[in-house]
Amino acid sequence: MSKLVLTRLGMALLSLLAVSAIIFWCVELLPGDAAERILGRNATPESLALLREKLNLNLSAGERYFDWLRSLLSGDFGVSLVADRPVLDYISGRIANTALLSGFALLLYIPISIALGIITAIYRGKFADHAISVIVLIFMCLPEFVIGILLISIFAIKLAWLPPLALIGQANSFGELLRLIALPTITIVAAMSAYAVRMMRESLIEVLESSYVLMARLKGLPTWRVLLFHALPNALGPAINITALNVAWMIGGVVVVESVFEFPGIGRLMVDSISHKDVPVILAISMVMTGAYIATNLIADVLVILLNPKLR
Amino acid sequence: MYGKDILRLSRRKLLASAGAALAAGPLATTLHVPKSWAQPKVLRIAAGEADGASGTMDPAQSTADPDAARISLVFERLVVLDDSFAPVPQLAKSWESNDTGDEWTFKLQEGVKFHDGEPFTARHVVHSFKRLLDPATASPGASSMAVIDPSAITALDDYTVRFKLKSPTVEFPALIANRFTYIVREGQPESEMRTAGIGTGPFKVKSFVPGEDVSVFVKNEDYWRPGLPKVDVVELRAIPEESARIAAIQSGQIDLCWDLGRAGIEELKKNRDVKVVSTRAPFVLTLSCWTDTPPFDDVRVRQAMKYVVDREQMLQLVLRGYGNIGDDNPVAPWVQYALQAEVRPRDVEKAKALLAEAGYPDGIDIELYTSETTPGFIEMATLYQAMASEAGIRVKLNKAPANDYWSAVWLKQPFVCSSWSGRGADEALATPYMSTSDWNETHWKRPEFDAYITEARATLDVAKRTELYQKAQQLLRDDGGAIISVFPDALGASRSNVSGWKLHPQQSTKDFSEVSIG
Amino acid sequence: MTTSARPLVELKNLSVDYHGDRGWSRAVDDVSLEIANGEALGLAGESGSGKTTVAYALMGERRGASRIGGGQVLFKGREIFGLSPSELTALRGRSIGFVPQNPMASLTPSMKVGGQVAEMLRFHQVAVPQGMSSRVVELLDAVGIPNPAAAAQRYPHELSGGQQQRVAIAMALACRPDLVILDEPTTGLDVTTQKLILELLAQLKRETGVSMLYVSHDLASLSQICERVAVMQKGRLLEVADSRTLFEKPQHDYTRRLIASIPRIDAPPADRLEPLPVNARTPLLEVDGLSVSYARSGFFGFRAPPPGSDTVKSVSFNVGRGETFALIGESGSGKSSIARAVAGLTAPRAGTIRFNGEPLPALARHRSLALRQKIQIIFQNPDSSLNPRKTVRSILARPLRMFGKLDSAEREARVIELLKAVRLDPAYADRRPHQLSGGERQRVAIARALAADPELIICDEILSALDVSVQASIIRLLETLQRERGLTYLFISHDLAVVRWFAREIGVLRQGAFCELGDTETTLSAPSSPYTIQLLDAVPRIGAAPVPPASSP
Amino acid sequence: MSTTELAAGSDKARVTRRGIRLSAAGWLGGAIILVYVLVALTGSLWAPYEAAKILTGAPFEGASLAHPFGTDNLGRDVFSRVVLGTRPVLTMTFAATLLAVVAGGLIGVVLGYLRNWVDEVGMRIVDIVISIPTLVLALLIISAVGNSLWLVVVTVAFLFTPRVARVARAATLNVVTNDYISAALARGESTLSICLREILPNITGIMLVEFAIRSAFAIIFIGSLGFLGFGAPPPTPEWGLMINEARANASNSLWPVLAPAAAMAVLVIGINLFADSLSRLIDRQGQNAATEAK
Repeated sequence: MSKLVLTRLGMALLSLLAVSAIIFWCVELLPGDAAERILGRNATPESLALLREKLNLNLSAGERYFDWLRSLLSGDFGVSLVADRPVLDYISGRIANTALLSGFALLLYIPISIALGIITAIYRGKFADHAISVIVLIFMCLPEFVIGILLISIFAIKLAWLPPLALIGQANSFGELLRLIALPTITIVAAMSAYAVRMMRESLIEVLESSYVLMARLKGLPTWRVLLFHALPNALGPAINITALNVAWMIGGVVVVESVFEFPGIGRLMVDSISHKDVPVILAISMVMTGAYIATNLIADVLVILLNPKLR
Repeated sequence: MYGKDILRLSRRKLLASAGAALAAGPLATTLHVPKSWAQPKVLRIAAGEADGASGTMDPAQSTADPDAARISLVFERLVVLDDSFAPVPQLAKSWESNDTGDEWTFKLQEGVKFHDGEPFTARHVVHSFKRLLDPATASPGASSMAVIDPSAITALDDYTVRFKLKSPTVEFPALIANRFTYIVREGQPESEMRTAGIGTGPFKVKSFVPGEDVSVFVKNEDYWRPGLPKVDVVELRAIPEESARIAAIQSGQIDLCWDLGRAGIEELKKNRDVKVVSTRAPFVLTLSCWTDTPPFDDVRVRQAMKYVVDREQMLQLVLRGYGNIGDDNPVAPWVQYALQAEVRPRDVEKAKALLAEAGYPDGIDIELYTSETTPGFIEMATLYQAMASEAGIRVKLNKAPANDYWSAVWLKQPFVCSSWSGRGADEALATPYMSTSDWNETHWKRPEFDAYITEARATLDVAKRTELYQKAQQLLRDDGGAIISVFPDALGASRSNVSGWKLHPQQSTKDFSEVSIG
Repeated sequence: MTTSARPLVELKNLSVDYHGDRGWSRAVDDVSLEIANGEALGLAGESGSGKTTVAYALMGERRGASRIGGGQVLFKGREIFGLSPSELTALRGRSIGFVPQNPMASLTPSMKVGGQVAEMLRFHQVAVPQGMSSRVVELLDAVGIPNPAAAAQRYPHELSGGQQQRVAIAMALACRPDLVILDEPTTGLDVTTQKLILELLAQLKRETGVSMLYVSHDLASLSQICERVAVMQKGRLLEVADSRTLFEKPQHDYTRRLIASIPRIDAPPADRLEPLPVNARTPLLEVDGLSVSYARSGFFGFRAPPPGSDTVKSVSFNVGRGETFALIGESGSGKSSIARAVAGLTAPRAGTIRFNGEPLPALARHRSLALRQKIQIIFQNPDSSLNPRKTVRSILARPLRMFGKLDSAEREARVIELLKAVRLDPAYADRRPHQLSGGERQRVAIARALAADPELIICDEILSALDVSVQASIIRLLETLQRERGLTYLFISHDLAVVRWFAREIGVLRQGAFCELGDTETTLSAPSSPYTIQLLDAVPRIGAAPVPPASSP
Repeated sequence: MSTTELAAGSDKARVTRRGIRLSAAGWLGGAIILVYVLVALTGSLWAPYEAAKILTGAPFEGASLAHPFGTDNLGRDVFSRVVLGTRPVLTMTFAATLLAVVAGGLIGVVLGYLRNWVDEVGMRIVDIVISIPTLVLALLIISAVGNSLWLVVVTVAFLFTPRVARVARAATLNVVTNDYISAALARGESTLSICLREILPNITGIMLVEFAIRSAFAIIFIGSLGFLGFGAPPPTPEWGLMINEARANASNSLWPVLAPAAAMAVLVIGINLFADSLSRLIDRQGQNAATEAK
């Protein structure tokens, strides 16, 4: 087991390095540079030259990349070109927010997708299965921004039960914070759990038709015992992998949800940084996102191995 | 300033209202919630333009709209403009000039203190203007103050300041009432200028971190104007997405916002708890073409392009009626020195005739750049494309990305959508159209136009000055490369429990000192 | 036969229908049977005969989409299918034990072995004075598992096939049931392990007096345990008789043919062809010093695999032209590696192979067209030996086009001729593999080998996945083809009884080396190595004295 | 079911050519897809107004006979824009997915067949590309190379290829371990003929299902790009873009948001239904082979 973790960590470092190179190369392709983007309309030739000097944008791309890499190794993520603040300090607030939103979404997503998966598997073919499958199918096919817009216009504007925007800067108490991020969380959970429910259902059905579950029934064990101790542990494997993929998407892909709800997360910050060509911030966020993806995959694989002694 | 620990929910409060589960988790202590739960009156305001990480409190570097809002809460100027752009006293009690108009002396208010207790005196005014004109500051506002001789700004005594100008400028008090000329505190280190915000204004900076999504300001207890401000805390944030801003004001998540597009107005009007606020503003939406580039180099083509415009339809469809008709003249009809003329009617046949005369019998093919960077651009360009096609002017639309429109497209393409915030007649004419201006967006170089402007600036007699400005406008209207069809009103909205707030036609000027809530 | 008040199990005119793709079809048709207390009844039949459906019916279990077409199933006088779910759960495991066919797939992978036995006791409220864990250890010990305490803590995949089956038996007997149903308990196991399991079952029957229903397609092993045997074909019960009379005087000709096709070590099969005269042996295939390793060649394929990892340890033998050489060994003995090396599918680590005196390049793609044409290979699993997307015609045409210079008309004729040669109706040419039975598919594989008009055919365990009767017909076919075309066979198998009368030369492999090599007749009548003796002894003999029934309870 | 070999040839095994029998849902899915393809091909002929025609009615008109989906902020007919939008959406989606499935398929088959160091290195590269969040990478590439229709297609194809390659490799590994491949090797067949003749026919089923699932993702992904303003350039009536433009006026009339959203959802549902029954059919064919043999 530990050998697996070690090789995976080695791989992770390699991936992070490769990703940083790819992202840096892509950013280099962007037209114009940060100085132009910051000064924008009021840019005059002299002020542009001055700012470029300050942000040492005059170095060649290669030099800038290795500068960044050297400082990264010493733990310094560099300074944001636009906000003129250390990158880590600048984005850590945003990371906390995205972690918060993702955390809540996960807390809801795991029980819901497993429970619905079990119900549809046990009652497969019956009404419950069809009803849930149809709803799941609809949510699976609606892009997140449509779900978001619909939720806002129904629950926030017409019914005014929940605030439309996740302006968590305003939350004074924890309860208020929950209300503020309720709608984005529901949007994410709806978009993610659709696929997970189907996967959970498929793998549980496969296990329920296996010989060892038949054997467990023929041993005269009660149904709950067969389901919880014989079927479920062996059906969770694929569901965990899908959850890992979903979590990875959530961290990188909630850009859309964040922009619909004005949620100050790293997704939106990434889009703004791309438009301002704020290279250090773009690279830092990419590292965080890719790191999170690799971490969730590692955790998922470890969980799968723990669940299935055969792989241990 | 809540630097590192992003969220400081006091443990007691958090545990009291939260489930124990999350409180224990590390997530809880990093929640993004600044400590502002005081019961006092909190005014939550929302700007429309994106407040990216390039935000600043330094008046000399003020470019984005949220910067202007922050600065007007914290700083003050010698002179401000009223609705018709006439100068009104603020930190300067009174002013007078010598007979030739190239030397001005200002008398300052007494008993005014900066937020850190420092008394407000003339040396701060001298420092502010010298700093603004100093090339090292590289302030975008320096060029508009070029007429001041930086070495000749002297403090006669604690409360009197005299300016010497390079050339006589009758309108000097109005000239120094723009977004860059706020009075900063002398002796403050340059490094702090971006975030410290020590001014004489009604509010003090509580927390402002460029890039964080909300900045907080608290009441300046010993503000020199008695009884003001009327609220204790102001929270400023930017909500660039228009539908989000409309949803926020509808649901009461914010108390007041401006820069509203026309989309959500009907909805807001129907909502009992929301007050729609609008005010006439000489804000210019224009289609500008380079008068030195074919096919725009022929005046008849330019006039044809002006005749195809149905200005009433532009007003209804682009601004849904919230605005005023423009007549290819940047000076709005109700502004001082404006040319009063009969609006150019739509005449497709005349446009076709002009085009044929200019050698384009079967019309011309041109490309118009537009973007979402300013509300109304896309709709105006799309409408113009439809209108112009009837006269054989085939317009291809090119939508450039919003984020770098002003650096990558404006001043770099022959025919673009452009906009200018509300200005007095002199600045509205000089900045975009004088041949010496950095921002001459139509490449229009007419010596007689420059002459009219410089002579008008030096003419004391009001009637003579008005006549000169009007001649300049007449020339620009007939020969210029600007197709100005509408002046959008400044539009905002506030919750019904907010009073004492009105929009200022000079978009960058905002006054929250008299606003009260609840 | 002991008599008691009422038989333990009574099946009255039981019929079971099964819902396949084309609606309902009858899987079990009007079967009536009885099992007396303490009696072991054998239920024999080929795959698809409905024997397993009957076994599950006894447990009140309807596999998949099936329904009771009629009749009753009585256990101690109570109608099984009339029971409420809770009664059925109480009955299963408590009164009726069940031993599955494939132990590996029937033990829950995520739960420890001890736990799976313990839950039987816990959920059936069996009094366990000496404590659960020690009772479990006792049970595992009773079924002959070495150091049972350690085994209890292990997971199913950490035990051998035989041990897993012993655990299943321990579970079935944990609650001292009245009846144990065994569904082909020894099918998936090695011959030697099979013998040990049968001995265990016999011993447990003696000690506990439990009555048994032993379902199997292997009449020989059935006869060793059961007093009476019932034979089923296509859902119908043909005849029931005590095992001795069944073998001596089978009533039904289907039973007779079934018994005849069982390979016997002690007597040649009835319709065996006259063995070929032994003339001067000219070796066709010569293998010497052959070593094959399982380790993958190192990273980037440069480093040679370490010698320690050999599955075949420097083996030498040769095969005479027109003869059959049999390679015998249990799983893991390296027999398949030798076959693949000769066929050119895996490169040997050391040693040389000569064909017709000519050295053979290691990999097939380096061999000349002639060599590739002269050596053909047939594989074990009929499911995966034919490309499911192709018709039989295109499968046979491919080698014809590669090795022969025939135009399409000639090729068509050749395909018809090949199908006839393997006793298949030419109309099969248009069918796809999933429309053929296991036996038919193996025949197409043989036809494919013949298409190249080879000299040597390597048969890699081609019979083990087929029914006994099908095996017999394939052997006959190979013998006739050998005589007609002078073919040479390298025949790999684990079943001594099959090879005994078919191969002239035999080599017994154990862990990659020969422990016996020579003429079949002399080797098997006077085996020199103890391993061969053990193998010979493990082959079930028909008609051996059944285990006497225990005294009535 | 199976026959005893003694009576060879008397077996009446089913010879009937079994047509492709999709479930009801499968047919429904297929029908939906067909309708969209027809609309994409013929849309421009019968759409009531051109996509860019303004003031076909007053802005924000509700649904009416003249405007089944009402009008947007510039008075453009939403129904025509949705209809005319079908072509760019379908072309972009199917082009991107086809490119990804062909490229990914090839890579997957080669890696699956070789199973040597090339395979290991290849899979590492695939894992690395997958670990980069897709939307972020898409935003970067598109803002770098521009968002013309075909650049968006190539970008989306590039992002989907590694995921398809992984599926193709897994399918190939399943096939390559079969004996009919060993038989082909023993015959000395060339690598190319093994790939084309033996491997490809057996994984086309799985690749078809993968194509369907990928295209469902592609529609949502391209929609999201459009929504963020990085998709096809205006005034292309692409649905994601339409939703973004209409979003600001959502409070005035929901039609300009709901119509394209519904169009997108129904298409994706159709594809998913079709993909599900297709994959079930393929599994069943696979299982048939297994059950018949016992």
